[in-house]
Amino acid sequence: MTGELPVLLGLLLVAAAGTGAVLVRDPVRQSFVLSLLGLSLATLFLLLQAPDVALSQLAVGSALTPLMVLLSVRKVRRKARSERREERE
Amino acid sequence: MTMRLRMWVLALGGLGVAVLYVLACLNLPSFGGDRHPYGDRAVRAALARHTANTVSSVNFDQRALDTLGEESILFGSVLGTVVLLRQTRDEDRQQPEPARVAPSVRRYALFALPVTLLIGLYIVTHGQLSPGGGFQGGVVVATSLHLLYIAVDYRALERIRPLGMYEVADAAGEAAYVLVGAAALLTGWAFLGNFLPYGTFNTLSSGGTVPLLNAAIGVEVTAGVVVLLARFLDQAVEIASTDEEAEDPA
Amino acid sequence: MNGWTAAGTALLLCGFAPAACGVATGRARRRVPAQNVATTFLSLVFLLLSQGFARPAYVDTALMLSVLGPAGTLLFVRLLADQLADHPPGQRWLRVLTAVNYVAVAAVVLPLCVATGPGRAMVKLLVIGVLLALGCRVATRAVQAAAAMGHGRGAPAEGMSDDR
Amino acid sequence: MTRALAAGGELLVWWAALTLLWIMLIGPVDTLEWVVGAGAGLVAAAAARGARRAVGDR
Repeated sequence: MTGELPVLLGLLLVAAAGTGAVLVRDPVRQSFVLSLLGLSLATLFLLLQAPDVALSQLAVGSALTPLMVLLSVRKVRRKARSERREERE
Repeated sequence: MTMRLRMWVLALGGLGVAVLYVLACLNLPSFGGDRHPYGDRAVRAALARHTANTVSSVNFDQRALDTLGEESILFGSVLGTVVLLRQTRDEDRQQPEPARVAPSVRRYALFALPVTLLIGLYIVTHGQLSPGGGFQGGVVVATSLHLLYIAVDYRALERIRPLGMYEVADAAGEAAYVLVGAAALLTGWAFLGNFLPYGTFNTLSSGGTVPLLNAAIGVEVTAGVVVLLARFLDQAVEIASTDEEAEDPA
Repeated sequence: MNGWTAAGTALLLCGFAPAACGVATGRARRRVPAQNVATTFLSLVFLLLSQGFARPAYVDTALMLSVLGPAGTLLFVRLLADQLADHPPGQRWLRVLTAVNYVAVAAVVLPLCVATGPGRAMVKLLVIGVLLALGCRVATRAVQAAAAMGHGRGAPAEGMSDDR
Repeated sequence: MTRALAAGGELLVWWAALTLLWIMLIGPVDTLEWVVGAGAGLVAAAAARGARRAVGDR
Protein backbone atom coordinates (compact mmCIF):
# COMPACT_ATOMS: atom_id res chain seq x y z
CA MET A 1 0.00 0.00 0.00
CA THR A 2 2.74 2.45 0.91
CA GLY A 3 4.21 1.89 -2.54
CA GLU A 4 1.03 3.25 -4.12
CA LEU A 5 0.99 6.34 -1.92
CA PRO A 6 2.96 8.68 -4.25
CA VAL A 7 0.81 7.75 -7.27
CA LEU A 8 -2.33 8.31 -5.19
CA LEU A 9 -1.05 11.73 -4.19
CA GLY A 10 -0.26 12.57 -7.80
CA LEU A 11 -3.76 11.53 -8.88
CA LEU A 12 -5.31 13.67 -6.16
CA LEU A 13 -3.26 16.68 -7.24
CA VAL A 14 -4.31 16.24 -10.87
CA ALA A 15 -7.96 15.83 -9.89
CA ALA A 16 -7.85 18.96 -7.72
CA ALA A 17 -6.02 21.07 -10.32
CA GLY A 18 -8.27 19.83 -13.14
CA THR A 19 -11.44 20.61 -11.21
CA GLY A 20 -10.02 24.02 -10.33
CA ALA A 21 -9.22 24.78 -13.96
CA VAL A 22 -12.82 24.04 -14.90
CA LEU A 23 -14.37 26.00 -12.03
CA VAL A 24 -12.26 29.16 -12.35
CA ARG A 25 -13.94 31.47 -14.87
CA ASP A 26 -11.53 34.39 -15.16
CA PRO A 27 -8.95 33.61 -17.88
CA VAL A 28 -6.07 35.30 -16.05
CA ARG A 29 -6.63 33.21 -12.94
CA GLN A 30 -7.27 30.21 -15.10
CA SER A 31 -3.81 30.58 -16.63
CA PHE A 32 -2.33 30.09 -13.15
CA VAL A 33 -4.46 27.04 -12.50
CA LEU A 34 -3.63 25.67 -15.95
CA SER A 35 0.09 25.94 -15.28
CA LEU A 36 -0.57 24.19 -11.97
CA LEU A 37 -2.46 21.44 -13.80
CA GLY A 38 0.52 21.03 -16.13
CA LEU A 39 2.89 20.67 -13.19
CA SER A 40 0.60 18.16 -11.46
CA LEU A 41 0.24 16.09 -14.61
CA ALA A 42 4.01 16.08 -15.08
CA THR A 43 4.38 14.83 -11.51
CA LEU A 44 1.87 12.05 -12.09
CA PHE A 45 3.62 11.01 -15.30
CA LEU A 46 6.98 10.91 -13.58
CA LEU A 47 5.54 8.89 -10.69
CA LEU A 48 4.24 6.40 -13.23
CA GLN A 49 7.78 6.35 -14.69
CA ALA A 50 6.90 8.00 -18.01
CA PRO A 51 9.51 10.77 -18.17
CA ASP A 52 9.07 11.45 -21.90
CA VAL A 53 5.45 12.46 -21.42
CA ALA A 54 6.35 14.37 -18.26
CA LEU A 55 8.89 16.38 -20.27
CA SER A 56 6.31 17.15 -22.98
CA GLN A 57 3.83 18.29 -20.36
CA LEU A 58 6.41 20.47 -18.61
CA ALA A 59 7.59 22.02 -21.87
CA VAL A 60 4.09 23.01 -22.92
CA GLY A 61 2.50 23.67 -19.55
CA SER A 62 5.05 25.73 -17.66
CA ALA A 63 5.54 28.70 -19.99
CA LEU A 64 3.86 28.25 -23.37
CA THR A 65 0.21 27.79 -22.34
CA PRO A 66 0.16 30.67 -19.81
CA LEU A 67 1.87 32.95 -22.35
CA MET A 68 -0.71 32.22 -25.04
CA VAL A 69 -3.64 32.62 -22.64
CA LEU A 70 -2.31 35.89 -21.20
CA LEU A 71 -1.53 37.33 -24.64
CA SER A 72 -5.03 36.51 -25.85
CA VAL A 73 -6.56 38.13 -22.76
CA ARG A 74 -4.45 41.21 -23.32
CA LYS A 75 -5.58 41.53 -26.92
CA VAL A 76 -9.24 41.02 -26.08
CA ARG A 77 -9.22 43.49 -23.17
CA ARG A 78 -7.39 46.09 -25.22
CA LYS A 79 -9.99 45.80 -27.92
CA ALA A 80 -12.84 45.94 -25.41
CA ARG A 81 -11.37 49.04 -23.81
CA SER A 82 -11.01 50.87 -27.11
CA GLU A 83 -14.61 50.01 -27.95
CA ARG A 84 -15.74 51.37 -24.58
CA ARG A 85 -13.84 54.55 -25.30
CA GLU A 86 -15.56 54.82 -28.67
CA GLU A 87 -18.99 54.52 -27.06
CA ARG A 88 -18.17 57.28 -24.62
CA GLU A 89 -17.15 59.66 -27.36
CA MET B 1 -33.42 22.83 -33.70
CA THR B 2 -35.00 23.88 -30.45
CA MET B 3 -33.06 24.00 -27.21
CA ARG B 4 -35.11 21.14 -25.80
CA LEU B 5 -34.35 18.84 -28.73
CA ARG B 6 -30.69 19.72 -28.49
CA MET B 7 -30.60 18.75 -24.84
CA TRP B 8 -32.24 15.43 -25.68
CA VAL B 9 -29.66 14.72 -28.38
CA LEU B 10 -26.90 15.66 -25.95
CA ALA B 11 -28.34 13.42 -23.23
CA LEU B 12 -28.64 10.52 -25.66
CA GLY B 13 -25.06 10.95 -26.84
CA GLY B 14 -23.78 11.31 -23.30
CA LEU B 15 -25.61 8.20 -22.21
CA GLY B 16 -24.19 6.21 -25.12
CA VAL B 17 -20.65 7.31 -24.30
CA ALA B 18 -21.19 6.51 -20.61
CA VAL B 19 -22.42 2.97 -21.39
CA LEU B 20 -19.56 2.26 -23.81
CA TYR B 21 -17.05 3.73 -21.36
CA VAL B 22 -18.22 1.53 -18.50
CA LEU B 23 -18.24 -1.55 -20.74
CA ALA B 24 -14.71 -0.75 -21.92
CA CYS B 25 -13.48 -0.16 -18.38
CA LEU B 26 -14.80 -3.53 -17.24
CA ASN B 27 -12.55 -5.28 -19.74
CA LEU B 28 -9.39 -3.29 -19.02
CA PRO B 29 -6.41 -5.08 -17.52
CA SER B 30 -5.98 -4.05 -13.90
CA PHE B 31 -3.70 -1.13 -12.99
CA GLY B 32 -0.03 -2.05 -12.64
CA GLY B 33 0.39 -5.81 -12.93
CA ASP B 34 3.33 -7.80 -14.22
CA ARG B 35 2.15 -8.77 -17.71
CA HIS B 36 2.79 -6.18 -20.43
CA PRO B 37 2.67 -7.97 -23.79
CA TYR B 38 2.98 -4.81 -25.87
CA GLY B 39 5.67 -3.34 -23.64
CA ASP B 40 7.79 -6.48 -23.83
CA ARG B 41 7.61 -6.54 -27.61
CA ALA B 42 8.32 -2.81 -27.94
CA VAL B 43 11.37 -3.06 -25.68
CA ARG B 44 12.66 -6.08 -27.59
CA ALA B 45 12.26 -4.27 -30.93
CA ALA B 46 13.91 -1.13 -29.55
CA LEU B 47 16.91 -3.08 -28.26
CA ALA B 48 17.20 -4.95 -31.56
CA ARG B 49 17.53 -1.56 -33.28
CA HIS B 50 20.03 -0.26 -30.72
CA THR B 51 17.74 2.49 -29.46
CA ALA B 52 18.22 3.01 -25.72
CA ASN B 53 15.02 5.02 -25.21
CA THR B 54 12.15 2.70 -26.08
CA VAL B 55 9.65 5.56 -26.26
CA SER B 56 11.71 7.24 -29.00
CA SER B 57 11.96 3.94 -30.81
CA VAL B 58 8.17 3.62 -30.75
CA ASN B 59 7.65 7.24 -31.80
CA PHE B 60 10.22 7.50 -34.57
CA ASP B 61 10.71 3.92 -35.75
CA GLN B 62 7.98 1.43 -34.89
CA ARG B 63 5.16 3.99 -35.15
CA ALA B 64 6.89 6.68 -37.20
CA LEU B 65 3.81 7.18 -39.38
CA ASP B 66 1.74 8.23 -36.33
CA THR B 67 4.35 10.83 -35.50
CA LEU B 68 4.14 12.14 -39.06
CA GLY B 69 0.43 12.63 -38.47
CA GLU B 70 1.01 14.43 -35.18
CA GLU B 71 3.64 16.64 -36.74
CA SER B 72 1.26 17.50 -39.56
CA ILE B 73 -1.40 18.46 -36.99
CA LEU B 74 1.01 20.94 -35.42
CA PHE B 75 2.01 22.21 -38.86
CA GLY B 76 -1.60 22.63 -39.86
CA SER B 77 -2.58 24.41 -36.67
CA VAL B 78 0.35 26.82 -36.99
CA LEU B 79 -0.73 27.48 -40.57
CA GLY B 80 -4.28 28.11 -39.39
CA THR B 81 -3.08 30.53 -36.73
CA VAL B 82 -1.00 32.42 -39.28
CA VAL B 83 -4.04 32.82 -41.50
CA LEU B 84 -6.46 33.73 -38.71
CA LEU B 85 -4.21 36.19 -36.89
CA ARG B 86 -2.89 37.99 -39.95
CA GLN B 87 -3.01 41.75 -40.16
CA THR B 88 -6.29 42.68 -41.80
CA ARG B 89 -7.00 45.78 -43.86
CA ASP B 90 -8.56 47.78 -41.05
CA GLU B 91 -5.65 47.11 -38.71
CA ASP B 92 -2.29 48.76 -38.63
CA ARG B 93 0.95 48.24 -36.79
CA GLN B 94 2.08 50.59 -34.11
CA GLN B 95 5.48 50.64 -32.56
CA PRO B 96 5.01 49.66 -28.94
CA GLU B 97 6.73 51.76 -26.31
CA PRO B 98 9.82 50.17 -24.83
CA ALA B 99 9.08 48.51 -21.51
CA ARG B 100 10.93 49.18 -18.28
CA VAL B 101 12.62 46.06 -16.95
CA ALA B 102 14.63 45.66 -13.77
CA PRO B 103 18.36 45.32 -14.55
CA SER B 104 18.69 42.10 -12.55
CA VAL B 105 15.89 40.52 -14.56
CA ARG B 106 17.60 41.60 -17.77
CA ARG B 107 20.93 40.14 -16.67
CA TYR B 108 19.28 36.87 -15.68
CA ALA B 109 17.45 36.56 -18.99
CA LEU B 110 20.61 37.28 -21.00
CA PHE B 111 22.36 34.53 -19.03
CA ALA B 112 19.45 32.08 -19.12
CA LEU B 113 18.76 32.45 -22.84
CA PRO B 114 21.84 30.58 -24.12
CA VAL B 115 21.69 28.07 -21.25
CA THR B 116 18.04 27.26 -21.96
CA LEU B 117 18.80 27.05 -25.68
CA LEU B 118 21.63 24.59 -24.99
CA ILE B 119 19.42 22.47 -22.75
CA GLY B 120 16.80 22.40 -25.47
CA LEU B 121 19.35 21.26 -28.05
CA TYR B 122 20.59 18.62 -25.59
CA ILE B 123 17.08 17.25 -25.18
CA VAL B 124 16.54 17.18 -28.97
CA THR B 125 19.80 15.43 -29.82
CA HIS B 126 19.63 12.86 -27.01
CA GLY B 127 16.06 11.77 -27.73
CA GLN B 128 17.18 8.26 -28.67
CA LEU B 129 19.27 7.87 -25.48
CA SER B 130 17.42 9.56 -22.64
CA PRO B 131 13.89 10.91 -22.08
CA GLY B 132 13.02 13.74 -24.39
CA GLY B 133 13.15 14.25 -28.12
CA GLY B 134 12.33 16.66 -30.87
CA PHE B 135 9.04 17.92 -29.48
CA GLN B 136 10.13 18.54 -25.90
CA GLY B 137 13.47 20.05 -26.88
CA GLY B 138 11.95 22.10 -29.66
CA VAL B 139 9.50 23.76 -27.29
CA VAL B 140 12.36 24.54 -24.87
CA VAL B 141 14.43 26.13 -27.66
CA ALA B 142 11.46 28.22 -28.77
CA THR B 143 10.76 29.29 -25.18
CA SER B 144 14.39 30.30 -24.69
CA LEU B 145 14.17 32.85 -27.51
CA HIS B 146 11.14 34.45 -25.86
CA LEU B 147 13.19 35.18 -22.76
CA LEU B 148 14.29 38.21 -24.77
CA TYR B 149 10.72 39.48 -24.80
CA ILE B 150 10.63 39.07 -21.03
CA ALA B 151 14.07 40.58 -20.52
CA VAL B 152 13.81 43.53 -22.84
CA ASP B 153 10.80 44.08 -25.04
CA TYR B 154 9.18 42.97 -28.22
CA ARG B 155 11.39 45.07 -30.46
CA ALA B 156 14.53 43.34 -29.19
CA LEU B 157 12.94 39.96 -29.84
CA GLU B 158 12.01 40.97 -33.37
CA ARG B 159 15.60 41.97 -34.00
CA ILE B 160 17.01 38.47 -33.42
CA ARG B 161 14.00 36.64 -34.82
CA PRO B 162 13.83 36.73 -38.63
CA LEU B 163 10.31 35.40 -38.92
CA GLY B 164 10.59 34.47 -42.59
CA MET B 165 13.47 32.12 -41.81
CA TYR B 166 11.42 30.39 -39.14
CA GLU B 167 8.50 29.97 -41.51
CA VAL B 168 10.85 28.33 -44.02
CA ALA B 169 12.37 26.17 -41.27
CA ASP B 170 8.91 25.03 -40.18
CA ALA B 171 8.16 23.75 -43.68
CA ALA B 172 11.68 22.35 -44.07
CA GLY B 173 11.36 20.32 -40.87
CA GLU B 174 8.07 18.86 -42.03
CA ALA B 175 9.54 18.11 -45.46
CA ALA B 176 12.70 16.56 -44.01
CA TYR B 177 10.60 14.05 -42.06
CA VAL B 178 8.77 12.96 -45.20
CA LEU B 179 11.99 12.88 -47.24
CA VAL B 180 13.76 10.63 -44.71
CA GLY B 181 10.70 8.40 -44.90
CA ALA B 182 10.82 8.41 -48.68
CA ALA B 183 14.55 7.66 -48.68
CA ALA B 184 13.69 4.35 -47.04
CA LEU B 185 11.60 3.52 -50.12
CA LEU B 186 14.65 4.00 -52.36
CA THR B 187 16.62 1.44 -50.37
CA GLY B 188 13.85 -1.12 -50.61
CA TRP B 189 12.29 -0.60 -47.20
CA ALA B 190 8.74 0.42 -46.41
CA PHE B 191 7.92 4.14 -46.02
CA LEU B 192 9.64 5.48 -42.85
CA GLY B 193 11.47 2.16 -42.36
CA ASN B 194 14.66 2.26 -40.33
CA PHE B 195 17.07 1.79 -43.23
CA LEU B 196 20.28 3.24 -41.76
CA PRO B 197 22.90 1.20 -39.88
CA TYR B 198 21.90 0.93 -36.22
CA GLY B 199 25.28 1.98 -34.79
CA THR B 200 26.71 1.23 -31.35
CA PHE B 201 24.14 0.93 -28.54
CA ASN B 202 23.86 3.97 -26.24
CA THR B 203 25.88 6.38 -28.38
CA LEU B 204 24.71 9.50 -30.18
CA SER B 205 24.79 7.80 -33.58
CA SER B 206 22.72 4.77 -32.54
CA GLY B 207 19.17 4.05 -33.63
CA GLY B 208 19.46 4.44 -37.41
CA THR B 209 16.92 7.00 -38.64
CA VAL B 210 15.67 7.85 -35.12
CA PRO B 211 18.13 10.74 -34.51
CA LEU B 212 17.45 12.17 -37.98
CA LEU B 213 13.68 12.12 -37.55
CA ASN B 214 14.13 13.53 -34.07
CA ALA B 215 16.14 16.44 -35.44
CA ALA B 216 13.54 17.06 -38.16
CA ILE B 217 10.80 17.21 -35.53
CA GLY B 218 13.00 19.47 -33.39
CA VAL B 219 13.39 21.98 -36.22
CA GLU B 220 9.70 21.82 -37.09
CA VAL B 221 8.51 22.29 -33.50
CA THR B 222 10.97 25.10 -32.73
CA ALA B 223 10.03 27.02 -35.84
CA GLY B 224 6.34 26.23 -35.47
CA VAL B 225 6.14 27.46 -31.88
CA VAL B 226 8.14 30.60 -32.71
CA VAL B 227 5.82 31.43 -35.61
CA LEU B 228 2.76 30.67 -33.48
CA LEU B 229 3.89 32.90 -30.62
CA ALA B 230 4.94 35.60 -33.09
CA ARG B 231 1.35 35.83 -34.33
CA PHE B 232 -0.01 36.01 -30.79
CA LEU B 233 2.57 38.62 -29.78
CA ASP B 234 1.89 40.68 -32.91
CA GLN B 235 -1.79 40.77 -32.10
CA ALA B 236 -1.32 41.48 -28.41
CA VAL B 237 1.42 44.08 -28.73
CA GLU B 238 1.63 45.63 -32.17
CA ILE B 239 -1.45 45.22 -34.30
CA ALA B 240 -4.35 47.50 -33.48
CA SER B 241 -7.57 48.36 -35.24
CA THR B 242 -7.30 51.82 -36.74
CA ASP B 243 -9.39 53.35 -33.97
CA GLU B 244 -7.41 51.67 -31.25
CA GLU B 245 -4.48 53.29 -29.53
CA ALA B 246 -1.41 51.26 -28.73
CA GLU B 247 -0.50 52.65 -25.39
CA ASP B 248 0.68 49.44 -23.80
CA PRO B 249 4.35 49.04 -23.18
CA ALA B 250 5.43 45.96 -25.09
CA MET C 1 9.38 2.80 -1.50
CA ASN C 2 12.84 3.85 -0.32
CA GLY C 3 14.00 6.88 1.62
CA TRP C 4 14.46 9.10 -1.45
CA THR C 5 10.99 8.38 -2.82
CA ALA C 6 9.54 8.94 0.65
CA ALA C 7 11.38 12.27 0.89
CA GLY C 8 10.10 13.21 -2.56
CA THR C 9 6.53 12.35 -1.60
CA ALA C 10 6.85 14.27 1.65
CA LEU C 11 8.16 17.33 -0.22
CA LEU C 12 5.32 16.98 -2.71
CA LEU C 13 2.78 16.94 0.11
CA CYS C 14 4.31 19.51 2.46
CA GLY C 15 6.04 21.77 -0.07
CA PHE C 16 4.35 21.65 -3.45
CA ALA C 17 0.76 21.21 -2.28
CA PRO C 18 0.69 24.36 -0.06
CA ALA C 19 2.45 26.33 -2.79
CA ALA C 20 -0.16 25.07 -5.24
CA CYS C 21 -2.90 26.34 -2.96
CA GLY C 22 -1.15 29.72 -3.03
CA VAL C 23 -1.10 29.66 -6.84
CA ALA C 24 -4.78 28.82 -7.09
CA THR C 25 -6.13 31.48 -4.72
CA GLY C 26 -5.80 35.16 -3.94
CA ARG C 27 -4.48 38.09 -5.91
CA ALA C 28 -1.56 38.14 -8.32
CA ARG C 29 0.74 39.26 -5.51
CA ARG C 30 0.27 35.86 -3.89
CA ARG C 31 -0.09 33.75 -7.01
CA VAL C 32 3.07 34.86 -8.81
CA PRO C 33 5.59 34.23 -5.99
CA ALA C 34 3.76 31.00 -5.12
CA GLN C 35 4.07 29.86 -8.73
CA ASN C 36 7.83 30.23 -8.50
CA VAL C 37 7.98 28.34 -5.20
CA ALA C 38 5.82 25.58 -6.68
CA THR C 39 8.13 25.05 -9.67
CA THR C 40 11.23 25.08 -7.46
CA PHE C 41 9.78 22.51 -5.07
CA LEU C 42 8.56 20.36 -7.92
CA SER C 43 11.99 20.39 -9.51
CA LEU C 44 13.44 19.18 -6.21
CA VAL C 45 10.74 16.48 -6.02
CA PHE C 46 11.79 15.30 -9.47
CA LEU C 47 15.43 15.12 -8.37
CA LEU C 48 14.48 13.05 -5.32
CA LEU C 49 12.26 10.74 -7.37
CA SER C 50 14.99 10.23 -9.95
CA GLN C 51 17.33 9.15 -7.16
CA GLY C 52 14.59 7.02 -5.59
CA PHE C 53 13.80 5.21 -8.84
CA ALA C 54 17.56 4.85 -9.49
CA ARG C 55 17.09 6.41 -12.96
CA PRO C 56 19.66 9.18 -13.50
CA ALA C 57 17.99 10.01 -16.83
CA TYR C 58 14.95 11.37 -14.96
CA VAL C 59 17.14 14.27 -13.78
CA ASP C 60 16.43 15.86 -17.17
CA THR C 61 12.89 16.69 -16.05
CA ALA C 62 14.27 18.67 -13.11
CA LEU C 63 16.80 20.32 -15.42
CA MET C 64 14.05 21.41 -17.77
CA LEU C 65 11.88 22.74 -14.96
CA SER C 66 14.81 24.63 -13.46
CA VAL C 67 14.99 26.81 -16.58
CA LEU C 68 11.34 26.87 -17.65
CA GLY C 69 9.93 27.50 -14.16
CA PRO C 70 11.60 30.91 -13.71
CA ALA C 71 10.75 31.72 -17.34
CA GLY C 72 7.09 31.11 -16.52
CA THR C 73 7.26 33.26 -13.40
CA LEU C 74 8.96 36.14 -15.24
CA LEU C 75 6.29 35.88 -17.87
CA PHE C 76 3.52 36.25 -15.29
CA VAL C 77 5.36 39.19 -13.73
CA ARG C 78 5.72 40.83 -17.11
CA LEU C 79 2.16 40.46 -18.24
CA LEU C 80 0.55 41.11 -14.84
CA ALA C 81 2.91 43.93 -13.82
CA ASP C 82 0.12 46.41 -13.18
CA GLN C 83 -1.77 44.04 -10.89
CA LEU C 84 1.41 43.59 -8.89
CA ALA C 85 1.93 47.36 -8.86
CA ASP C 86 -1.61 48.07 -7.67
CA HIS C 87 -1.39 45.54 -4.85
CA PRO C 88 2.28 45.04 -4.06
CA PRO C 89 3.27 41.97 -2.06
CA GLY C 90 4.79 42.34 1.41
CA GLN C 91 8.56 42.68 1.36
CA ARG C 92 9.09 40.51 4.43
CA TRP C 93 6.91 37.77 3.03
CA LEU C 94 8.91 37.76 -0.24
CA ARG C 95 12.17 37.53 1.71
CA VAL C 96 10.86 34.61 3.76
CA LEU C 97 9.79 32.79 0.58
CA THR C 98 13.19 33.30 -1.02
CA ALA C 99 14.96 32.06 2.10
CA VAL C 100 12.72 28.97 2.21
CA ASN C 101 13.58 28.35 -1.43
CA TYR C 102 17.31 28.61 -0.84
CA VAL C 103 17.16 26.30 2.18
CA ALA C 104 15.07 23.73 0.32
CA VAL C 105 17.39 23.73 -2.70
CA ALA C 106 20.47 23.29 -0.51
CA ALA C 107 18.79 20.66 1.67
CA VAL C 108 17.90 18.52 -1.33
CA VAL C 109 20.75 19.07 -3.78
CA LEU C 110 23.66 18.66 -1.34
CA PRO C 111 22.61 15.22 0.03
CA LEU C 112 21.94 14.09 -3.54
CA CYS C 113 25.45 15.23 -4.51
CA VAL C 114 26.90 13.20 -1.62
CA ALA C 115 24.87 10.17 -2.69
CA THR C 116 25.97 10.56 -6.32
CA GLY C 117 29.66 10.96 -5.59
CA PRO C 118 32.11 13.15 -7.50
CA GLY C 119 31.83 13.19 -11.26
CA ARG C 120 29.92 14.81 -14.08
CA ALA C 121 26.58 13.66 -12.66
CA MET C 122 27.32 15.66 -9.52
CA VAL C 123 28.18 18.74 -11.56
CA LYS C 124 24.86 18.36 -13.35
CA LEU C 125 23.03 18.29 -10.01
CA LEU C 126 24.93 21.38 -8.89
CA VAL C 127 24.06 23.15 -12.15
CA ILE C 128 20.39 22.42 -11.50
CA GLY C 129 20.75 23.68 -7.94
CA VAL C 130 22.41 26.90 -9.07
CA LEU C 131 19.78 27.45 -11.78
CA LEU C 132 17.00 26.96 -9.23
CA ALA C 133 18.59 29.35 -6.73
CA LEU C 134 19.19 31.97 -9.43
CA GLY C 135 15.65 31.47 -10.68
CA CYS C 136 13.99 32.17 -7.34
CA ARG C 137 16.30 35.11 -6.68
CA VAL C 138 15.45 36.74 -9.99
CA ALA C 139 11.74 35.97 -9.58
CA THR C 140 11.74 37.80 -6.24
CA ARG C 141 13.63 40.72 -7.76
CA ALA C 142 11.21 40.89 -10.67
CA VAL C 143 8.19 40.95 -8.36
CA GLN C 144 9.81 43.66 -6.22
CA ALA C 145 10.67 45.73 -9.29
CA ALA C 146 7.16 45.41 -10.70
CA ALA C 147 5.73 46.50 -7.37
CA ALA C 148 8.17 49.42 -7.12
CA MET C 149 7.30 50.63 -10.62
CA GLY C 150 3.74 51.12 -9.46
CA HIS C 151 4.79 54.08 -7.32
CA GLY C 152 4.84 57.39 -9.11
CA ARG C 153 2.67 56.09 -11.88
CA GLY C 154 -0.74 57.36 -12.85
CA ALA C 155 -3.68 55.32 -14.02
CA PRO C 156 -2.96 51.72 -14.89
CA ALA C 157 -1.78 51.66 -18.48
CA GLU C 158 -2.35 48.03 -19.26
CA GLY C 159 -5.56 46.24 -19.85
CA MET C 160 -5.09 43.43 -17.37
CA SER C 161 -6.18 45.18 -14.20
CA ASP C 162 -9.78 44.29 -13.68
CA ASP C 163 -9.85 44.40 -9.96
CA ARG C 164 -12.04 41.93 -8.23
CA MET D 1 39.70 46.00 -35.00
CA THR D 2 39.29 46.02 -31.24
CA ARG D 3 35.56 45.72 -31.71
CA ALA D 4 35.96 42.59 -33.82
CA LEU D 5 38.38 41.21 -31.26
CA ALA D 6 35.97 41.90 -28.42
CA ALA D 7 33.13 40.28 -30.35
CA GLY D 8 35.26 37.23 -31.08
CA GLY D 9 36.34 37.03 -27.45
CA GLU D 10 32.78 37.21 -26.19
CA LEU D 11 31.72 34.48 -28.58
CA LEU D 12 34.70 32.32 -27.62
CA VAL D 13 34.06 32.60 -23.88
CA TRP D 14 30.37 31.74 -24.27
CA TRP D 15 31.24 28.89 -26.65
CA ALA D 16 33.80 27.35 -24.29
CA ALA D 17 31.52 27.65 -21.26
CA LEU D 18 28.50 26.23 -23.05
CA THR D 19 30.41 23.34 -24.58
CA LEU D 20 31.72 22.50 -21.12
CA LEU D 21 28.15 22.62 -19.77
CA TRP D 22 27.08 20.26 -22.57
CA ILE D 23 29.75 17.75 -21.57
CA MET D 24 28.46 17.93 -17.99
CA LEU D 25 24.88 17.23 -19.08
CA ILE D 26 25.49 14.15 -21.21
CA GLY D 27 26.18 10.55 -20.28
CA PRO D 28 29.11 8.70 -21.87
CA VAL D 29 31.46 10.98 -23.84
CA ASP D 30 32.88 10.18 -27.27
CA THR D 31 34.18 12.11 -30.27
CA LEU D 32 30.79 12.60 -31.87
CA GLU D 33 29.45 14.01 -28.58
CA TRP D 34 32.27 16.57 -28.56
CA VAL D 35 31.53 17.55 -32.18
CA VAL D 36 27.78 17.88 -31.63
CA GLY D 37 28.35 19.62 -28.29
CA ALA D 38 30.73 22.13 -29.86
CA GLY D 39 28.19 22.80 -32.61
CA ALA D 40 25.33 23.29 -30.15
CA GLY D 41 27.56 25.46 -27.99
CA LEU D 42 28.34 27.63 -31.00
CA VAL D 43 24.65 28.07 -31.81
CA ALA D 44 23.86 29.01 -28.20
CA ALA D 45 26.88 31.34 -28.02
CA ALA D 46 25.71 33.11 -31.18
CA ALA D 47 22.28 33.48 -29.60
CA ALA D 48 23.86 34.89 -26.44
CA ARG D 49 25.75 37.50 -28.42
CA GLY D 50 22.75 38.31 -30.57
CA ALA D 51 20.61 38.80 -27.49
CA ARG D 52 23.16 41.07 -25.82
CA ARG D 53 23.49 43.16 -28.96
CA ALA D 54 19.72 43.45 -29.26
CA VAL D 55 19.75 44.89 -25.74
CA GLY D 56 22.92 46.93 -26.12
CA ASP D 57 21.76 48.79 -29.21
CA ARG D 58 19.20 50.69 -27.24
